[in-house]
Amino acid sequence: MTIASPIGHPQRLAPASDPVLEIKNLSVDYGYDDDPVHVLRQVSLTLGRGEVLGLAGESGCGKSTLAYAATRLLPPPGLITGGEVLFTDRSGVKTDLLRLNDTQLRASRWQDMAIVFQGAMNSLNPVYRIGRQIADGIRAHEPKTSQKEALERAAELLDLVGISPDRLRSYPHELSGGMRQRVMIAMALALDPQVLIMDEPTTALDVVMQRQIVEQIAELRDRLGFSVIFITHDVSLLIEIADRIAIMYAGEIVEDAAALDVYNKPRHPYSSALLHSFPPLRGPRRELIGIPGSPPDLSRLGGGCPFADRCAFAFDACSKVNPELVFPNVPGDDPRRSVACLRHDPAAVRAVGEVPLPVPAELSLS
Amino acid sequence: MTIDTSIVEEGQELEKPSQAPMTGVVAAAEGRRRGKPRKFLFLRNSKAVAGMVILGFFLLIAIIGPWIAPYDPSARSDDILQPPSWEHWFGTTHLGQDVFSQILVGTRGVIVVGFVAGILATAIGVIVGVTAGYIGGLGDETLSVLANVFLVIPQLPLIIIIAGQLPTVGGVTVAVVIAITGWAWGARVLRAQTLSLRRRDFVEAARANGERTWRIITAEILPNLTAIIASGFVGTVAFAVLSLITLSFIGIGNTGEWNWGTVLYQAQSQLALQRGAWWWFVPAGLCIALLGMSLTLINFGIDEFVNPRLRSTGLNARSLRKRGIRPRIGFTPVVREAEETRA
Amino acid sequence: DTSGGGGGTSAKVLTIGMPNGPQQPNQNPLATGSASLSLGYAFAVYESLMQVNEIDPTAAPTPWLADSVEWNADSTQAIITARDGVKWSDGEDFTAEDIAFSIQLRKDNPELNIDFPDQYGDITVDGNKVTVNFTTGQYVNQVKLYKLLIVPEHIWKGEDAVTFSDDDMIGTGPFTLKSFSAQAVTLTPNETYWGGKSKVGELRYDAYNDNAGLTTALTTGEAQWGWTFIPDYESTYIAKDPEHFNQVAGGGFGVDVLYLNNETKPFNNVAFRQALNMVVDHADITKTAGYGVWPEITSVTGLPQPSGDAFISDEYQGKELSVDVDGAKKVLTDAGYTYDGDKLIDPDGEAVSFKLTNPSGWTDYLDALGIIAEGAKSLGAEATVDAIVQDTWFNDTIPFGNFQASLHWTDGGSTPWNLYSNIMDGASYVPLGETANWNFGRYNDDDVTKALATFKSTTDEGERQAALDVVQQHYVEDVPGIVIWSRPAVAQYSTQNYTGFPTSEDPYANPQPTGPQAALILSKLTPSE
Amino acid sequence: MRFFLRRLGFYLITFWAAVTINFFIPRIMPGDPVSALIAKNQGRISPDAAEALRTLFGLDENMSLWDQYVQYWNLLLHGELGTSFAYSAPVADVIAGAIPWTIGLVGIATIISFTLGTLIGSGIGWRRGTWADSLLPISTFFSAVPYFWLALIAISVFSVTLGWFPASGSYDRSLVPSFSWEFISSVIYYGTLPALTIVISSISGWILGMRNMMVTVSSEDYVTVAQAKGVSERTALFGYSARNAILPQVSSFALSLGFIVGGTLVMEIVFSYQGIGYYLFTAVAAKDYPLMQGIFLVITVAVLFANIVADFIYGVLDPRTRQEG
Amino acid sequence: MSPSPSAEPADGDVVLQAVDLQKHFKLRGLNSRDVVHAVDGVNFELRRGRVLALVGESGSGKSTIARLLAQLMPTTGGRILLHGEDAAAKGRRAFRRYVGRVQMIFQDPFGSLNPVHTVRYMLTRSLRIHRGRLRGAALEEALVELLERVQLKPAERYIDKFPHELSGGQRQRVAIARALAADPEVLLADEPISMLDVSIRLGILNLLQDLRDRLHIAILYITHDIASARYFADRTMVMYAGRIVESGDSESVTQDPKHPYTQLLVRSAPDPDDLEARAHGARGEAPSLVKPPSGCRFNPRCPFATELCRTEAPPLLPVGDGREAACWGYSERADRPTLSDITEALA
Ligand SMILES: Nc1ncnc2c1ncn2[C@@H]1O[C@H](COP(=O)(O)OP(=O)(O)OP(=O)(O)O)[C@@H](O)[C@H]1O
Ligand SMILES: Nc1ncnc2c1ncn2[C@@H]1O[C@H](COP(=O)(O)OP(=O)(O)OP(=O)(O)O)[C@@H](O)[C@H]1O
Ligand SMILES: [Mg+2]
Ligand SMILES: [Mg+2]
Repeated sequence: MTIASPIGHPQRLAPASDPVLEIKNLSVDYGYDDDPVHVLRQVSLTLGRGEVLGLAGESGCGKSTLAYAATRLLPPPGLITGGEVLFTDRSGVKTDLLRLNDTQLRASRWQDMAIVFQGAMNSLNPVYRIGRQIADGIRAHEPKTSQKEALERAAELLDLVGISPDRLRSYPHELSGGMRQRVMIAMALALDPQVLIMDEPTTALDVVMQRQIVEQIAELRDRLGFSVIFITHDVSLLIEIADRIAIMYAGEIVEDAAALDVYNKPRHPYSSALLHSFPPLRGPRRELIGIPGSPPDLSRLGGGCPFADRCAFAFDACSKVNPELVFPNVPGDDPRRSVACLRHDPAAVRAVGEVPLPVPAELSLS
Repeated sequence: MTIDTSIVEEGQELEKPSQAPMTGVVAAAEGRRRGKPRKFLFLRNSKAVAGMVILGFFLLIAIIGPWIAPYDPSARSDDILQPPSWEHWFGTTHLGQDVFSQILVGTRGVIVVGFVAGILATAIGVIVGVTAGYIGGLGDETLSVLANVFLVIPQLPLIIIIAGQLPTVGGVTVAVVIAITGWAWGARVLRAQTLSLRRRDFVEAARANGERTWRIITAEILPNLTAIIASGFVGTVAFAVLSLITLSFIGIGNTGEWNWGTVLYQAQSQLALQRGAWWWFVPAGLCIALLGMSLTLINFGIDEFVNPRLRSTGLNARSLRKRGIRPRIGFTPVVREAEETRA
Repeated sequence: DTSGGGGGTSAKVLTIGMPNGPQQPNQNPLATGSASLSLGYAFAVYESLMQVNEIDPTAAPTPWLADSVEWNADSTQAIITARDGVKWSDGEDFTAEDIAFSIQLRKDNPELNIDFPDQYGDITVDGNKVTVNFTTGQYVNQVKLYKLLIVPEHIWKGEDAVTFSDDDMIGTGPFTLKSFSAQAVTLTPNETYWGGKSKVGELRYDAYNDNAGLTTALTTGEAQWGWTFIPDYESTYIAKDPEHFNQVAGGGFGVDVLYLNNETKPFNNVAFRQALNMVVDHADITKTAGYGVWPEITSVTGLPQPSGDAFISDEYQGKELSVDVDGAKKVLTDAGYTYDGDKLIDPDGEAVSFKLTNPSGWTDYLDALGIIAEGAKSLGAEATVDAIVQDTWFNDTIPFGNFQASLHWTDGGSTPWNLYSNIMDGASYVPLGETANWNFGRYNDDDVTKALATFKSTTDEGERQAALDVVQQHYVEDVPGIVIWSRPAVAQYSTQNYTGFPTSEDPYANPQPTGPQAALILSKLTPSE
Repeated sequence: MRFFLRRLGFYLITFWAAVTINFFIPRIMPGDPVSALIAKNQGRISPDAAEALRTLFGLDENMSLWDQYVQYWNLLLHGELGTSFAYSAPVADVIAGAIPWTIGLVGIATIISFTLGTLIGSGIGWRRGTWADSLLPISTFFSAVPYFWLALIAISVFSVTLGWFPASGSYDRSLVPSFSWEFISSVIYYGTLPALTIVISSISGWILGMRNMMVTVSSEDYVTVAQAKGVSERTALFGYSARNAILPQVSSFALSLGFIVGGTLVMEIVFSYQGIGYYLFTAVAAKDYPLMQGIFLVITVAVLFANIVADFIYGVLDPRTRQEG
Repeated sequence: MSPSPSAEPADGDVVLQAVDLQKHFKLRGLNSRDVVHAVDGVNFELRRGRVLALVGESGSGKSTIARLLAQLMPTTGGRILLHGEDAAAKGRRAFRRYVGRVQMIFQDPFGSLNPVHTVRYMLTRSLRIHRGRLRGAALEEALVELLERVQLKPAERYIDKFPHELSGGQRQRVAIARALAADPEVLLADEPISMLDVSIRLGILNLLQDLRDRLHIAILYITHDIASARYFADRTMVMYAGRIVESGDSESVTQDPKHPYTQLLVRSAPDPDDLEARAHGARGEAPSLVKPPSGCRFNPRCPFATELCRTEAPPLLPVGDGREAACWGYSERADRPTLSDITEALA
């Protein structure tokens, strides 16, 4: 697989071993009028089979939008203006989710790809018992299943996430936040999907509960072998649980690499700064820098790198060209990682008539 | 009537979807995020604008109506029961009175009653609602039961009964009666909103900073209720107009002052319907409907202003369809028109 | 005496509409407000002693349940002879006892005696004769006795006549009750009716909620007989089916009069009253405000014609009302009024202005007031129409004299006595601020009072006319009030199913279905081809 | 349970308030009803009768207001509403004759209107940005039209001009009320136009309310989750969106009943429909206090009852209300 | 006990003290005897120029403590001492004096600034309340000074803005500026950074740190992020279900937690540097505060709990240098539970 290979850039990125979901050049606008906000601009992302892919970034950078757009669940006035979302099923057949009609899409949902939303609180229909809500999903895809069978399955699923099956007859408001989140996970697993998208599934929970849920997911993945896209702005959590992390900034992916690589050897100034924004709980107190300024307004992006204003390593070219994802300009890096920074892309800098600067030491740790 | 839905009963403070606790300025901020200027955002709402234009028109008529009326509305002429013509735009009555002039002159009565009732009812509603919401406890319980009682008791029959018994029934009397019976809705909504505002951090912050109670209510809470107060006001005006006209139509509170209800009453008692004099009752009815519609539209505007989810998708259905966009929940449209714009 | 008998009874229904709203199942023909009186079917089931032609009060009454009624000289005793061969619809015989019983009911229950002030003395029966004594002379009230409905003693005895709901309606009349519902009451012919079985196969009394509802029903032919004020009836009603639809006006002495408050400004000045009288455009009022339904008053005496023709004093025979602004102004200036520009200034130096007060919603009255106000304006007086709450008008304005000018009706009756007495009888005079029963304008003239008393009690024709002359003279010269139009009984009917109704050519009875005359009219109806 | 107890308490209070308002209406008005009655009958009522009337209405001057109040309650609780002046019949009978018609007409029309309006509103709210949106301005217009005016127009078009429907009445007058098909079909025929009028002028409120709720609810996560689950469009629409959006509709249904009843009363007058509205109107015009009071009480109780029903339905529909404190 | 005006108070002096603080909320409704035991028997001191962190999971009563200290609600037991004097403010004047010394910052900068007022209005109000009628140039100067103190420079750019025109971090700075207008001795910061983006959290913490150092304000820092407590606070207190379970200097509390709950907390927080030391298999949730568990409130979730823990509530026991933990494991009692490593105990 090629990731948006820029003209004149020689490096090729190695394909993911066995992709289950490939998002290619996905663009999303908000607003149907003449002046839409381009929230996602040609975002590409690949999820390998069985992989946990973390998606991190500041609030408003488009993480949820990406998740919703990939499943075509973006509410109005969201509009997908381009790209592909290729899903590879177990037998290797690829389908572009963006080209399915409603019936096909409906059939594919939950079977192939399930999603757990940001607020579990609001993800459950307040007026139905949770058993029924799980059964609904099952019966929508297996109409032959009787309600009773579906409820039995639901009971098993609850058991799977560690909730006593007699909770089937509870209403959502009778459950605690953690339980609700588990119910959502159980529901997502009902049809044994291959991809699970989780949008901040633990943000509203305490650390202890968060730990419990995260462990549950990890364990289930080991058992069932699905892939996960895990969205959060808690980078340290991602480093723990994700195999690979994609860092988003202002509607674009700025860095995509193995989890520990991101943590130990960030290549993008934003990743680096982000990692230096939270204090460590244990170990030596390290120096914290933080990021000056605040994220840009997506409706007022200029032509250059959106991070340029806040970047310690910005130079003239950064205001002229928006960098694309390229293989980092650091010798010995994992060939599967990519970064969108002009410091790593001398070709693009030259293309606008500027002189490339070398990769600073902070961004070339090894 | 637009019924705000969210607040069912004081006992249940459930997470209700509609209770987007947004206030004018926050909503404006919502607009700004989209890169629009903040000021006059309300006026960017086409519904609100349409409503304001119609209402403005009637307000203008209310002011200048008696001067621009071509005839004395009570003056008889020999053109008896004439259909609309150049001399009499809306035709004439059984006495040869000019219906157009009657409507023009009658606008003032309608508007005055509507606004007086609206202002009074809103004032009562604000006082009761905000007090109840802010003080809480027993006082709150008492006031909200009072409001609820007034809500459940059928208003129009009560208004008819009270107005029917009064020795003199001028427009202002009717307005007062309407206000006395019609404040409860606003009070209820305001109470709920105050209750939620009271728990907001900025109110707590003002308290923690040592602000006086009256200042907290007037400077911190009330400005955040503007949209709701406005919408309550507009709703009450609409209700008052309807009530006044109903009263006039059944011959109560109809003391020779011209208003649209009086015109309808005359038309009905002179059997305009049976005599085929459609011009006699159609214009007044249309005016009522238009005025009511303008008020409803303004309220829509306020609703959409406060609750951005209600805002329209920005384009009308036809142009969306032309672009192949079918806005739906759960099936995001895919339109590849922008495909080539970026390299 | 009737044209009953012979001919077949048609199966068609005669529908009678009344605008009185849905009814409660109360058939009591004596208690005001009962369904049978409200819709009027009491008059098809129960009958009165004599038929009086209200259109022509001078005509002799037609015997009905009474063969005859004889009065003593000072009208304090009536001897009633009961008709023979009449049966109640349950088969019982009708006797003089029933008459006595029915009158006794009125005497015992003042509530039932609202039309005929309680002046009954002893009531005795002797064979088929009933003697009714009165405490005062009843010359002007004779007709009221004739109109009393007679109910069967054997049914009513022991019942509380006021609250009795009389579900079976046993009467002597041409019809019996078939079914009752709040909206409609059906009657079928009385097989054993003494006048012969009616040719009208079925009567249905329909209750409409209001005039508009009834008018619609009349114009669509859904209701075939009724009475209501139909504005512009020619085009609204008759034009819809000119062949069958008719509107007839009866006669009588009922009028509407503009009461002028004789004790307050500006009407305490007789000159101003006279002047106003001279500028009231009766023709316009009749045509515009009354749509020509209420006949115009032309005689200066205020008497409606033709019923009043016989009573107009010689002096005023042929004298007609006309608008004379200049003449009126002259009357005013002669009396010391002056003009400031167009403005009329009274002798005290104040500008003349007054209010014409009536309940809002009484549109014909208000329209008439508007026209009168225009007349006043032509004199330079500032006149405004003040529409007030009906209740205030009833409770406060009218009885206490809290008005300057206001329209009100007068009682009918078979002589002009009620008309004049109601307007100007000193016997009804009470000071301003006290409750007046009539004479709301507080006119008080001893001559008039005496003359009216004489007219009421004397039996001498000449003396009576002489008294009336006095009254008329004062009416014309003092203008205690202004009669604006006569208000005769008006009815609409369709000859679609039945003919034989009173017409303007043959006004044999008050044409309305709600009155004792209904039995008479029903007896004359025959199915149309 | 607590919820229902609270509501019950509230209803009792409201009932008490309605009765008390009722008690005071004739008493706070200038003049007393008996004098009004006497004045209107000009000398036909004897002073004795007047005294009797005063006692009947508890207007006895020798009685303290409190005693009158107690007596009023006493009478009420025994189902005694007094005697109507205008109809000289027990108020209870008058009302009993009228109320089935009003409930039949207004009740059925309102339920139809609510059901239809809610359905249409769901559709419009669900399908935003389609042609259905153009229904909104029309709805706004009709929601602003007074009932009685629409009734006038309906009569003028459908009865007078086209002659399709009768202009007045509740059933064919030639029929005797019975449970025959003929009678019932006549009632339906006569009720069609009034019912249509009520439906048309009240439906917009439901459409608009439901539409707004649908729009709001549709953007809730659980609806998106339903779509993500791939449930059928019908399930997502009715089971998830409308099912939640209807909750506020139900509570506003109860609340707006008073409003609707008020509007339809006047409409009854226009249609000469023999319901409670007509009686209220005549009672007011005739200052028939007992009838007026009785009708107002009955309307209030009916609205209260409808509220209880709506509350109950709400409780059934929304499990959260059943939550223990 | 009030500080003598001559002697400049030194850092570390106790400014505000909570003694046996207790707050029980009455539940509305029929069973009005039920109460929420939101805060029970809490003791601590806030010292001049020092930051005390209060850490605990959601619903453990942290905000309630802050509100009690700000006197936004009455206590149901215990006392609040300001410079050793009972601070229960009676009357408006006393209350104003008190809030002039004890100011509060709220969690949600979106919520704590009234959207209808400009920055200028909010700061002016605060200045007027606490510093009397400032006008004209003096007012302007004070405003600029306040904004610069919270590093909103140049002040003119921010002074006439509405809250929604500011970013989250800027908003929180305005909120802090408003509190500083009173020249407080104590700042109660209720989760001041939890609603902010990761990238700007640090800026606020650094600002607070700066205030502590320059203005010698005593700060109560409430958070559920124990790592930030370590970074910012001098001392840390851990709360569980309305009670303090552990306190001590931040470094040792985070590096060597004593109470099983603190251990669980520390072991549960994600920490990329130490992927192994994670607590696995923890179960259970925070207890109901209406009917809290008898004895130690943590006992239902505690792997070491014994009968003693279920029956008697442990007092805070000294567990080292200036450290305390409310766990029977550190007592001398014979029936005390035996503690071991929580990670192993749970696994
Ligand atoms: N309906 C909308 N109209 C316009 N812009 C929108 C709309 N919804 C979201 N946005 C914008 O899209 C951008 C991306 O939003 P998104 O919800 O995807 O962010 P996120 O990364 O998930 O943030 P968070 O961490 O807060 O969940 C934001 O800048 C937001 O302001
Ligand atoms: N006004 C109140 N009435 C009743 N209970 C309350 C009230 N305020 C708080 N509580 C309860 O007191 C307990 C402590 O609440 P508090 O807000 O102090 O927790 P917190 O630790 O600040 O939680 P968070 O981290 O979520 O802010 C909670 O169980 C809460 O439900
Ligand atoms: Mg998100
Ligand atoms: Mg808190």
